[in-house]
Amino acid sequence: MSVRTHTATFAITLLAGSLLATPLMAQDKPAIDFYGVKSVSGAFASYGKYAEMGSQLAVEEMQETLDREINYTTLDTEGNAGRAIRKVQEAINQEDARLFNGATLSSTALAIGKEVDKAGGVFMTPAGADELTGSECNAATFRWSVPTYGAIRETLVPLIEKLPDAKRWYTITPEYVFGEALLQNAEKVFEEYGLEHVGNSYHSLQEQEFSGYLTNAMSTSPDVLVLLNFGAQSSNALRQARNFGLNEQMDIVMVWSAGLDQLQELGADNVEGIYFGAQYWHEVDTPMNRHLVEKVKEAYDITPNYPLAADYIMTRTMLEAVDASGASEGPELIAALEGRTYQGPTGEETIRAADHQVIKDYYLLQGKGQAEMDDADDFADIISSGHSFVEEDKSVCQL
Amino acid sequence: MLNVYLFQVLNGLGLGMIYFLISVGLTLIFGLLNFVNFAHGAFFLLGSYLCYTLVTLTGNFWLALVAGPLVIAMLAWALERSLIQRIYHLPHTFQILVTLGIALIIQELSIMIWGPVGKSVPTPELLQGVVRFGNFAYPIYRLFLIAFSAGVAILLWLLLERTRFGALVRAGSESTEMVSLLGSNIFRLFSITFALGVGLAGLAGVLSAPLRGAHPFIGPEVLGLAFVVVVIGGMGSFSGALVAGLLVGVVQSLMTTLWPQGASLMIYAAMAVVILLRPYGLFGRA
Amino acid sequence: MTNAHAPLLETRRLELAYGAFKAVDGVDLCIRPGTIHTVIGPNGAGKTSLFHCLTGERRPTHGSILLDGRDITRQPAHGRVGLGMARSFQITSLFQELSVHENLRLAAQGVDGWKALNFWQRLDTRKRHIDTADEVLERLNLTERAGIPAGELSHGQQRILEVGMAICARPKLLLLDEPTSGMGIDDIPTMTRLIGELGRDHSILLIEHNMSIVMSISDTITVMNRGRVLVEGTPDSVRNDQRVREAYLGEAA
Amino acid sequence: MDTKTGAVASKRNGATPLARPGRIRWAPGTTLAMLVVVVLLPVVLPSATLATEILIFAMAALACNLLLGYTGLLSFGQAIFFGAGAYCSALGMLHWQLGLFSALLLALGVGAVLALLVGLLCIRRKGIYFVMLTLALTQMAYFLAYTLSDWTGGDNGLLGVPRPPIALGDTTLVSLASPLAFYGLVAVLFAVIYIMARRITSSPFGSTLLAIRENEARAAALGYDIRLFKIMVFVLSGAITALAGALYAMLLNFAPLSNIELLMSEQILIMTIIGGTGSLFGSLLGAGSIVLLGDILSAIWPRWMLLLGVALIAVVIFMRGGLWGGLTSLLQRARRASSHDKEA
Repeated sequence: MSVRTHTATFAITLLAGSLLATPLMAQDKPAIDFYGVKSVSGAFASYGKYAEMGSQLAVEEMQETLDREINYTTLDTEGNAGRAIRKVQEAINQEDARLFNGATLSSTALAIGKEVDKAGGVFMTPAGADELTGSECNAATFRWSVPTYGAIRETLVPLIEKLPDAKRWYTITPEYVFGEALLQNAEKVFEEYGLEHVGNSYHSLQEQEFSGYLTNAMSTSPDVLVLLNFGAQSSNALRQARNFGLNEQMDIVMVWSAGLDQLQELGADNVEGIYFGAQYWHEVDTPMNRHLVEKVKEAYDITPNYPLAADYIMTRTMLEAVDASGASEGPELIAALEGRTYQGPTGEETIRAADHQVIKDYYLLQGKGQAEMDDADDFADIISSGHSFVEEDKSVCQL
Repeated sequence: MLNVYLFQVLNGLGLGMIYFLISVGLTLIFGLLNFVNFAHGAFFLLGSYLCYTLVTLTGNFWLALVAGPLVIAMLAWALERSLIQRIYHLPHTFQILVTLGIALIIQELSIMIWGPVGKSVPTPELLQGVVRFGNFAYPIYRLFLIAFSAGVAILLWLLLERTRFGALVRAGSESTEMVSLLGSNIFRLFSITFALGVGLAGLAGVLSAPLRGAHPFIGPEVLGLAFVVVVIGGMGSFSGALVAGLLVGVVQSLMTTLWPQGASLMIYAAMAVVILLRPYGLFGRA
Repeated sequence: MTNAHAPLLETRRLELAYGAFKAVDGVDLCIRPGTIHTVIGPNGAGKTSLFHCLTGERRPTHGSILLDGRDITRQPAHGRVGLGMARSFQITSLFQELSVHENLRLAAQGVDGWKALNFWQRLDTRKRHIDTADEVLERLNLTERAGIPAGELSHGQQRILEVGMAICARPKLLLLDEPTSGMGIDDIPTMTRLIGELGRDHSILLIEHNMSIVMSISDTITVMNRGRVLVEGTPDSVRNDQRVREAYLGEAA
Repeated sequence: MDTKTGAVASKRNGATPLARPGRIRWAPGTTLAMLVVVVLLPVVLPSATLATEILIFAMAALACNLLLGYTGLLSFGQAIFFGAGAYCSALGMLHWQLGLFSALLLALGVGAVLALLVGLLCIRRKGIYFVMLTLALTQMAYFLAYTLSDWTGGDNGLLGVPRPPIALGDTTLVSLASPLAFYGLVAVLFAVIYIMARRITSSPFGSTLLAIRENEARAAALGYDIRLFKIMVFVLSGAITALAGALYAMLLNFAPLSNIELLMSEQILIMTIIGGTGSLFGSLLGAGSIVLLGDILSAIWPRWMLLLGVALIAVVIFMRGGLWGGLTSLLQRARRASSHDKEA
């Protein structure tokens, strides 16, 4: 909570117009100024709230292990891409900020990446756009989340193996760049395994009513319904699919689920029997994840979810790299991050030098019923995990 | 095997009944009070959340169905008495501002109370399951919604056409002076209508909860849809809301098969065209 | 000047129909320059509909309107001002929040047509409009109240200002729609005097209910009933006309 | 009978505009105050970037004010022009290598043309139907921008928007890379537009807009071609808003889809209204206070937008002139009190 107070004082110093930084130099090494870009207010608060918890926890922990002061500042995006970029620019210009983590929205993350790159800093993000480590990649930008390629392969391929009789697959896709990327990857998988892609429904980014699309799906009598949308849209699509009894006629998989918070939102009844692809699951058995679950329980009395875990490990990794390299900006820090292998919540994670993509596992979960749940958050079992990435030399990004 | 288009039309009619329910309160309030309620979507949101809380606490959807709209209507009544009554006489601009303010407050309060992540409400046990037609299935809950909405429509029609209250409301939509000439307490009539209209938004929210859950940022989308329906049907027209609701539902449903990308663009384009060519809607009075 | 015998305003077989109902049904009206011409008739006789056709608020369904021999049937309301017509409203219609002086100045500026689109000069460079406003203020006896918002005038004064705004355009023809409507008994003589005075410089078409005013100031009276012209003549001839009495009695019964 | 008089009284209130600018006067006072604010803003605020954002939104609010405060047109269409200005200038710079001023001129032109089209459609309707029409058109513009993702970048936004220097031919005169330099450009443009707008609002044209706001039927009866005036003010407002959008894209080096969302229209409207409709200086106050409020409060209390809701209601109920109205009435009261003292 001391971080929060610092944020408040930060704001007040802003108000007073004081340009003086106020770090306390406790040790001889210079303090690290670290910035979290979080959607705390406005839309997307559901993500920012937990991401903020993750970064704060990481900062508190690292404060104890590192013998230098860490000044953590939250930049609230107010759910607004423009506001977010302006605040990042401001931090860069006024406070020489170079270390950034966060940004939920792809558009925000892409634009921040460019700003931070210009300033010679480092930015690590969990956002979903493949362009981050693809066509729009740059030296400053690192991405923790698995791209659409891996997300599709790590959910569909194990599912195909698990359901040998499932030949007919139907997809529901939000009509924009991200959805399109998921769809193309899925189509490749269907082709590769000789499966029939019996149809696809596009929908707009504001759609919340899926009965029409589900009707389209029903008309093709598929074996598996693949939901390629995310967030509130995938929740509603799933709720309504259950409503239409589709889960009794076919298997349903939500490729890009948000993980625990979405399963909590849906509730055990909706989740039962459904397959979910996830970037993180709190029941993963790795040393770092056991540590994280314990710490989060202690600090916030909740189970860590994806935004929390993602921003925790990114903050932590960046701070460790700063400490190890002794540099807090520019080429040295980037070099320290490139190729870095560390213990992450998904096990051993590696930052690939070629495109700054973190190589980590993606999970296929299956929801279980209320009766089988061991605790309130035990919504699903891990069916499979693994990593698939476009090979380095085939990546669009060549740094 | 049933034709997919035929089924989309049927599904669209079902959807249309829900749209009618979403928008009828808005049109009622506009008709009598000449008042534009930009907080309509926010009250819908509140209805969904109340449904969630009541179902979680009591496990009884039917209780939520009765209590949720009632609580919201009471809230609306209090709001009308304390705030809205002061701005009836102001131009629409001010009404829009005040109700936008109310919508923002409700949205932020909802996040404070229920958190930023959405909530789900289970379908009541009695209404779980589907009816199958060949390849197609239709949820029993949605069938219930259609029947219920039709019931609400009939009750509202009876209320407006067959009761003294309805006569007053209808007279009031013609001219405010007429009602004051009738010598009735016009302010009480206003309060009741406002509470009724907002209560209907809450009712729609409660009924939608098992379909869409409750989500803090759903307000503007619902408001936009309600405006489309109300404008196409004719602002203030009861039967217009019904027909336009069904029309929008069917068109949207068919569009999901024909040209899904354009579905949202289409309905707003339709709204613009109706305002330009038939400003009082397909069923409004000039 | 215009030929004294040629009509200033003429309507030919003017008709305004709402569906099957003809609010104005083939009216021929002829207003000679320099006269006060009053239109009376029982409620629903079509006076107001006729007035709306003349001002341009309603497009007649048939027939034509000529001002100074020029066909203005299709001119929009704002276009008729520049041709020399100005009107007052039955229900006071002022710029409530603007000052009395500004109300009149805007009225004077309105005749300028396109020149009002001037967005670069300051108001005081257009002295003519300010002078007109000052003059009319004087004439209306409102000079002392020039600075206050029009909405704060007494009801009677608002009615006076209402008529005053119409004369700022220096029109050839003034169309006055029930100028005394809603006025208190004490204010009516002032209005009567004002209209009488205006009649010296302008031609006036007046719609009025108050018979004592009508009879005292009109040069010509047209009596309408059921959308048609019933009688037209001097005040005396109209007063004694049997058909007029029947029309009004019919209304009373 | 009581209700009847009540109805008359309420009718009178019904015509009450948001603010009362009262008589139009040449008021050098606020122009001077504006210049002082513009000069002091980057000094007082922690960053020139923040100051730039404030002025850009003040520009958009000012344009909105011409419609709402001066002509009485509540339009939810401002985002169309803001977004189009951002996209067009950005695309012009990216694809045709346009320079700074050509890009800004392009934005002005596109804004004016779009506003002409939107205006021609919308002014055919009045009151709530006008509002609904602008709302529908904004939604359509949003879906269009989102669908044309090859041009606009869709949901990802248009990335890498340049901020060209002030140049003469190929020689760079002033680089705008530093936040302060860019602030300088925005400040000069804002001041020019403010003074122009001040001049326009106190011209015969401006006085006619007020007349239209007050009473459209009467203004028409006085000989004014209402449609012409409304379209003119639409074009003016659209061009300025598009310029603000273009500057915003240059500030962020980025044109997000949110520029053209209904929410952007709402935001601009809220700034205009809280600042004070019918007062150009109010627009500066409104934009400044909302941007700063977000900056300060969001760090302390994530649910700060609740206060915006409260403020909107409070403005309508208690302080229809917004911040500017509140400020002037305070000043008046103080002046009255001091003259009272002298008399005593």
